[in-house]
Amino acid sequence: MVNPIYIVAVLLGTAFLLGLFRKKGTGIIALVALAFPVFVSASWFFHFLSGNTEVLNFFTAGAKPPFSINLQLGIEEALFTMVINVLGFLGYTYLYRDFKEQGIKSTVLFLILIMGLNVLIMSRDIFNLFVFLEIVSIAIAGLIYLKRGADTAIAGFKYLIALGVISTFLLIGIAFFYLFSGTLNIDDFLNSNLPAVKGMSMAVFLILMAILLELKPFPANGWALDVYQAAHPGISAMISSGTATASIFLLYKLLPLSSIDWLPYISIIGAITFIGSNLLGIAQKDSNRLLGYSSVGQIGLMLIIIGMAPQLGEHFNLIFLTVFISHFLAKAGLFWISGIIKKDNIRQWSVLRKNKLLLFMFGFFLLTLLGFPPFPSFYGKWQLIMELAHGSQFIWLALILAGSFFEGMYLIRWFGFAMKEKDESEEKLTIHWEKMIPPVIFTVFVMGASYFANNSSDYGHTLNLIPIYFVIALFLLDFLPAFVKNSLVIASMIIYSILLYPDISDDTLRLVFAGIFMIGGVLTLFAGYSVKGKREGFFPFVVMMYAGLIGLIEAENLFQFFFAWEIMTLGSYFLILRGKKSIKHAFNYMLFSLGGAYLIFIGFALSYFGQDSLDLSIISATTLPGWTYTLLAIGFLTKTAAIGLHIWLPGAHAEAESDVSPMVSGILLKAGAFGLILLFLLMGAEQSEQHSLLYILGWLGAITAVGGNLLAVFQEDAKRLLAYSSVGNLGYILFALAFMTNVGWLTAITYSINHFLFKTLLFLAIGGVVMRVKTHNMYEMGGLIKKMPWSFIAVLIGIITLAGIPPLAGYGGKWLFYNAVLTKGWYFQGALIFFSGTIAFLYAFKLIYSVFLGQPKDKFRNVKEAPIWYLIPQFILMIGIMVFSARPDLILKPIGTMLSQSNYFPTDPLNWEDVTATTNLGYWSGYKIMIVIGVMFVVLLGWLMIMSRKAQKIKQFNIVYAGERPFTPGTTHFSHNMFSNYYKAIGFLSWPVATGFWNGVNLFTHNVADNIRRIYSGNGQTYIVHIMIYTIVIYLLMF
Amino acid sequence: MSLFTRILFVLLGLFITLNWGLIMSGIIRKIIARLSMRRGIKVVQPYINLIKNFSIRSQLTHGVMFYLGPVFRLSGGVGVFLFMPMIYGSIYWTNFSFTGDLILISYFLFFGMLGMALGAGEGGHPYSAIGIGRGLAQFTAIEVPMTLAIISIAIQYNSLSITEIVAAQQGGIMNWTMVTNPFATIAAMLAFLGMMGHSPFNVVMAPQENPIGPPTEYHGTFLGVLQTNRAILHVVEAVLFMNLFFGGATNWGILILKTFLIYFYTVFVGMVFPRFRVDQSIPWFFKIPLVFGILAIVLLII
Amino acid sequence: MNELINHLKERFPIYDVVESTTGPTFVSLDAAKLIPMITSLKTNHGFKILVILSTVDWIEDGKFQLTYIINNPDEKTDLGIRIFIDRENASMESIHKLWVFAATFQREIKEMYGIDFPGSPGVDDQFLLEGWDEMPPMRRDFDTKKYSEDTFFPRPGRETNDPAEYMKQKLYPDE
Amino acid sequence: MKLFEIEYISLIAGFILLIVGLWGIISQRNIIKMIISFSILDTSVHLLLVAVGYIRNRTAPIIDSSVNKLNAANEITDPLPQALVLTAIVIGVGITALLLTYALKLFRQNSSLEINQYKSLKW
Amino acid sequence: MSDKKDIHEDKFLAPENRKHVVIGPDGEEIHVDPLNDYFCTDMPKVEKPYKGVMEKFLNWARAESLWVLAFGTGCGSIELPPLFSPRFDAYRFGVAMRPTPRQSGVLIISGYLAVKTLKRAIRSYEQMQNPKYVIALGSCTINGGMYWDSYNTINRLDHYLPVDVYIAGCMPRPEAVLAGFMKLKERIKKGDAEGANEYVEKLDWYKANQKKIIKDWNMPDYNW
Repeated sequence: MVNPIYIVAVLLGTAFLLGLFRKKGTGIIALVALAFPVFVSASWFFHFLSGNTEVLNFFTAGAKPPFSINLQLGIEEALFTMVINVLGFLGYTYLYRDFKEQGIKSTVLFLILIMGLNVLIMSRDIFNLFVFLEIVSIAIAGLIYLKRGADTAIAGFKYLIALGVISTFLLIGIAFFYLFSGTLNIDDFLNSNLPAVKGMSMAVFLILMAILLELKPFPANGWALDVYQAAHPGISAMISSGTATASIFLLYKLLPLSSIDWLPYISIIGAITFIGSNLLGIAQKDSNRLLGYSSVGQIGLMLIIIGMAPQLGEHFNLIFLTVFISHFLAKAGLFWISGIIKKDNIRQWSVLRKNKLLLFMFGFFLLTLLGFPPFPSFYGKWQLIMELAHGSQFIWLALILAGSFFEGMYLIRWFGFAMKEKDESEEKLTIHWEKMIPPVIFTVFVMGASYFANNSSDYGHTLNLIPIYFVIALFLLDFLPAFVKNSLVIASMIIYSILLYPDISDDTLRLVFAGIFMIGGVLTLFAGYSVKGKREGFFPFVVMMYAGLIGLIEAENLFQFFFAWEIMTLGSYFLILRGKKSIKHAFNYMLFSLGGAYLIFIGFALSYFGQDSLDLSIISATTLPGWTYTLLAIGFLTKTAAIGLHIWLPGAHAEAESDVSPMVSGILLKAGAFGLILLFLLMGAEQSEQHSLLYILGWLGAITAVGGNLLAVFQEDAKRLLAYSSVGNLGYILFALAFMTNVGWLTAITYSINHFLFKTLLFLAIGGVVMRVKTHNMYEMGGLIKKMPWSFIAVLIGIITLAGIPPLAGYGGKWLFYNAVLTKGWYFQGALIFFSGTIAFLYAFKLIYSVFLGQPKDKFRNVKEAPIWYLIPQFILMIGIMVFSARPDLILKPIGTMLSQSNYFPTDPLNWEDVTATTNLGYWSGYKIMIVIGVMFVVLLGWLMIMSRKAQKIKQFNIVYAGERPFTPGTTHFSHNMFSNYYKAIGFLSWPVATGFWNGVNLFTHNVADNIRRIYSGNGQTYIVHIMIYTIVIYLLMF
Repeated sequence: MSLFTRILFVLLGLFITLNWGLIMSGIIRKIIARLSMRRGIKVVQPYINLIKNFSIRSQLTHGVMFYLGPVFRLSGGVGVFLFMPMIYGSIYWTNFSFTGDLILISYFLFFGMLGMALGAGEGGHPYSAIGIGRGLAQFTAIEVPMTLAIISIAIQYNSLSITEIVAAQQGGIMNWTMVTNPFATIAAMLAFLGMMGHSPFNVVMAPQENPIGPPTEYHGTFLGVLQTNRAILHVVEAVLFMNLFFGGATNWGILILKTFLIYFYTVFVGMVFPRFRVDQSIPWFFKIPLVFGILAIVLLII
Repeated sequence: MNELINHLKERFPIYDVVESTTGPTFVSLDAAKLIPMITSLKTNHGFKILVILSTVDWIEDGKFQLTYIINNPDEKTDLGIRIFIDRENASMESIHKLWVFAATFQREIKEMYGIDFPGSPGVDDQFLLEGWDEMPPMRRDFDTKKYSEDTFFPRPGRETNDPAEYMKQKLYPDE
Repeated sequence: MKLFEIEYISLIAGFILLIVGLWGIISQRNIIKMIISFSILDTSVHLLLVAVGYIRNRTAPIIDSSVNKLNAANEITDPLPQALVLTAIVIGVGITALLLTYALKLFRQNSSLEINQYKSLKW
Repeated sequence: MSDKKDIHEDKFLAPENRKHVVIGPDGEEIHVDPLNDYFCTDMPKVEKPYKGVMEKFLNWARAESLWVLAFGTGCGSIELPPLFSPRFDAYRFGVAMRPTPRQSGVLIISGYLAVKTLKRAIRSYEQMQNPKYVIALGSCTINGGMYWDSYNTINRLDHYLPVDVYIAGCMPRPEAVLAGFMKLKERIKKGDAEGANEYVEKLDWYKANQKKIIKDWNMPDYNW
């Protein structure tokens, strides 16, 4: 094993000797020199990892302290030096070209920087730390000027002045530390057990404060943000990942010096930093500065975790390391990408789309930062939140999630810009290959880290990662043509379903939802065959979404459930984002999903409070039922788009691609319903009655149904109409679930199946139409029945089901509803629900009439029927509707049996006599109704056919028009603002209150962020004042 | 009873219903004429009109849905008849009411509306669509007091089966829902006004401003089918209200008497009140009938 | 009214003032002076309303007479202005900028008399006569009887009687 | 009076200079003056360091003829702070030099040394 | 029957009837010929009546159920509303007003018919279904009446539409109109009122007459 001191020696030596070489070879030599420490630290790290625990202590000048400086290398030091050296090596590779232009000076500084960071981690001498801190600062201050310009110069100046003041604190602290302890060696001090004196704590305060200030806590961090913004992104990467890592480790190392308990304060500082800088990030437009804010925020999170270390116990390592490594890898990667594309405004990052790999890495790193599964920090955050809840640190939990939410807000928006904002730049993106290597390697590292995080997480082994691997495989196979990938995905989903079947075949409820998810998935994927070309970046996310959905079914513990939930959210977000005008809507979707997911997260955490297992059943045993259930319910309601939380849905569903809309509307929404079912099932009727939660949810469901349907009536956009209809239908499901009776649940499940069938059908049919006519506006269509008869039939069947008209399946839902309402006694809510049912009739008519009937438009004289691949799933769904209409007992009987045999809802079940369902109120025989109506219809049709067999076929303008003739089809088609009189009557109910409210919240957040960030006046002296005030405030807080 | 016998009786019942429907409308128009000092139409005029319409020699069609619209419409009317128990206490005149209950009927009413809407939509005439838009909009408001009344009855009799509801009302006028649950009756009868589409709720057809509304393009046989349906549906709807609120009927005579009175009530109101616009009629339904409907439920709950 | 006429006389070359106790006062004017005068009347004298714009065909003089009747709603007075234009290639300045609806009058006059009003909106559009391609029918040199007989299949055996004579014959055949 | 002992005097002087330096950094608008203030600040810390390390009645930690080698530990002051000061001075000089470089760059680019003028990076 | 080509070279062709090009959703050009694309260009056929008792019965029904298109062409239209007042009560004869030609069987030309109105009357007539009847009201429809020498009012309606019953007068009073209805009923019951078929049989002649005066034809030859 090479003694780590050689790291210092080699780097320093190279730095000095570089001047001797000719200019040409210096880069290579420096690279080799930088590779050496990687090798050394890595070899030590693996040495320790393989079981050696003996910490290596070594001394400069061969003497023991205090006469020499001792360095220490344990597993922690080895790990941190390793990551820093890797960063150094890759960072140098990245900056190779820039350094070459600058000559050896910068290279020297860089080598010194890496050396300094190494020593910072290993050294156990406080003054030595000071010295190397200064060396690092000087090196960075020099490197900042790598990018010439006034901005850079003033940033460097501010940086130096601020660090000068901070180092003054540190030095004074060291002086007094020495005065009171007589030693500068950490180990000596720790071993000496000196009595605590006030002066001593003051000295330690100054030292720790200086280190903390080095970590750029909010709000005393203006100087650092300026540097992030102005410096070369390659250097910013070093600052953000490298020095921050060293400083964090320094803090960790020096914390034991203090006699008083710093940990709570560090947590507080961390929390303020985390929330503050993430909040300010919301208002930020400059990409590098935004990364700076994010960087600072992540460090805040790490500080929180460090401060929480005692509560976290054995999990501290996992939590801290995952969060740390996510930040380390992702932030460096993002800065590097920023350096490649050279765009300041986050809106201009759309230029990323010119390079698929860059775009991929950008998304990858953002998700890593956000802590989505399966990225490492997901495991860390999960563990952190769970442990916090376990230790009843609820406020912290809320703070952390609030900060994460703010972070999500700007990162997702940024990603949206990159994916969808108009790319106005003309020039080609010039990419040097050596600049691509480091981010690529870090991407691989993230994957590796994810793997390790998964393995070392307590619950990671319970996860079923096969779908995730499949997603990765699809990413790698993205070069294949779309139909190959489509077949692959369909085949895999079928196989997976077959494999899954035995596991869930005994749980009918799960089986139904698995059926909806998987059958629906396969059917909607059929529509994808109509897309030509490669359809890059579609299939991985489809699989991701379905993996999440099926994960929900499979989940046995909270972790699996949440993992699946997040995966599903992520996949669907990307799918929605693919739509043409979806940038805003996808953002809204993700924001609400994120908020909802965090509420679910808290809910899970709260139910974990006071319990030992993570099994799903702990929800029922929660000690905080009110909070848990409310939070979980709101979380799931976000997904089902209950009124008030629905504003993301219409846009997201309407602007998605034609074959994505049925996925997200017909299928994905059921995830929320499934969550609610699971929740209600677990919490049980008695628990919830106490909190009148169900009662509120019932009303909420009814109001959602009315609101969603009413809003749908006034839409002109066909897909938006269907989307609002989904809101309404999910309201029914919520309402029915809230009954908590046998029939009520049957109703909910019937509705879930029905909604899946007809909404998927309608979205596919309308999607096919939209695909042909290239517009969403219904009033622009019209008379398409002659061009698209099959789509028309599909929509007809769909709306008959939707409106609940016998004999189709929708009626079953209505009948069950009446029985449930009457049994439960929620008459007025029930009346609201039925009112909304009639409203549904309005938009159903508007949909079918405006699109298919009325006057055909000139523009669409030549449109063809929707692609066959759209029609096939429609036929299957229609057959499904017919079968479910004629024989509802096939599905409802087993579910009813399950509901009544289990101990959930034993009373008042639905009785089946042959094919007739009866309750103590009424009866319903779908089979016989179907036959009666079918026979009658056929007879009457035949009669009329005979009566008017000679009818003359006439064309669109052969209508009576008071002796006149119509002018144009457009002005003869009565469609736009069709229900204006209805709007006059009760349109006030559809005023966009919720949208206004959320816009207000959004505006408020932005304004707050925008006003707070004005403390960063740009004046270097203000920043110094910040630092001093901050120090004084912390001092006053502590003493 | 064998299926064949049942079908036979169903067809017979349908025949009676159709004839009664035609005659009833003739009688009522005759009465109206006499009220306004006219001789008025012949009582058999509806028959003549029907024959005339079926005897029209030429037909036009705008497309498949134009064709299917009347079929849907008539299926709606006949279907409601099929699911309706006509005569209480008789196994012969219960039709196919064993397949579904009150809810089935109240939702099957939509079937015909849908057919009409689609057929008229296919016609391509803007007035048709305007009429349908108005009709549907008004219907949503009508449905609210109607639903409340149905819920109220279902609470009262603890059943959704029409046969059981009729059974509970037997034994004298004091047992009728009209007496035992007056508020539900008022709410439902006000809703019934809207359902029948007479003035003041006939803005759907409003000939003066919106030439006859949905059936603007229908003629000949198609119109004949629609008229047939109208005759059947008016009787069946009256039978529905009779069964729910007025004690049902134990023989055809009582059925004829009661349906006549119920139908006459709507026409009578229509003679007295002028026409509402849609944006007036909807708020109206949300005011008075809604209050009665809520009262009907609240009183039962208390 | 007299004041107004006097005032007008000072400013515009009006002639042929015909005053009436029952109807409007008529004045005649050169066609070229019409626009200034009518503008002045509208803006300064409260004649806010154009009542009618009508035409007379003086075929003997080879002139068209255009009559503008304007109304002062405050004083409840009317004023008629007559102008004469040549029958050949008859054309007059449009007043649609003063009264938008004057365009309708002018459109009708164009159709019926063939007097052009350049710039008047829609002046060439069909008004009452769809697909008319003959001489404008209200011109006195258009023989409407002949046109009718040529076009509309006159029913043979139709007699035309002087109503007075005819009724006298019918009622008092003895006289 | 203990207060007038040399170490206290230097200690107090150090603190006064510290305040002066900080005040200068905050209040002076001119970049050069800020750098000078920084130097003062730097010096103040050095003074503090030395004052902390001083032990009364002892001599400088230079082992030469005036100090008994065997008894050196009792005769000389603590050598460590002084060594630290040396290092600190070096670093201070380094930072000051870098600051001046930046000042020079700024002046060359914008012909101004007013810190108020450089506010393009903010928020 | 004139060639279609003539229609399109017609200088009176309305702008909305000119051939034009629209851009389809995929950017392709779509040529629209309104008169052929918007309107059915088929010609009507003679609908043969049944024979014997059946036709008699149907004719009785038709005669007893006369649905009149509410279409007033001239001053006579003011004489029609009183028909349905208690004093005259045309309902008792099975006469009723319908607002749409599709459902009407009787077209009353109520007075003078300007060329412009004739066009609308022809359209409405052609939109009615076979069997259909025309009652011409007032002298103007017979020989032009007081408008006999007008440049714009037709003189003989039977050159343009097959008239079943003329009712003379200027204007005829409602009693006369009722008498006219009686006359029409007689004709129908006798089986004489086959104006619809007559119109189809002599379509060329009718069309030639119509087109002679309607110079801006602007519609398909037969308005379904």
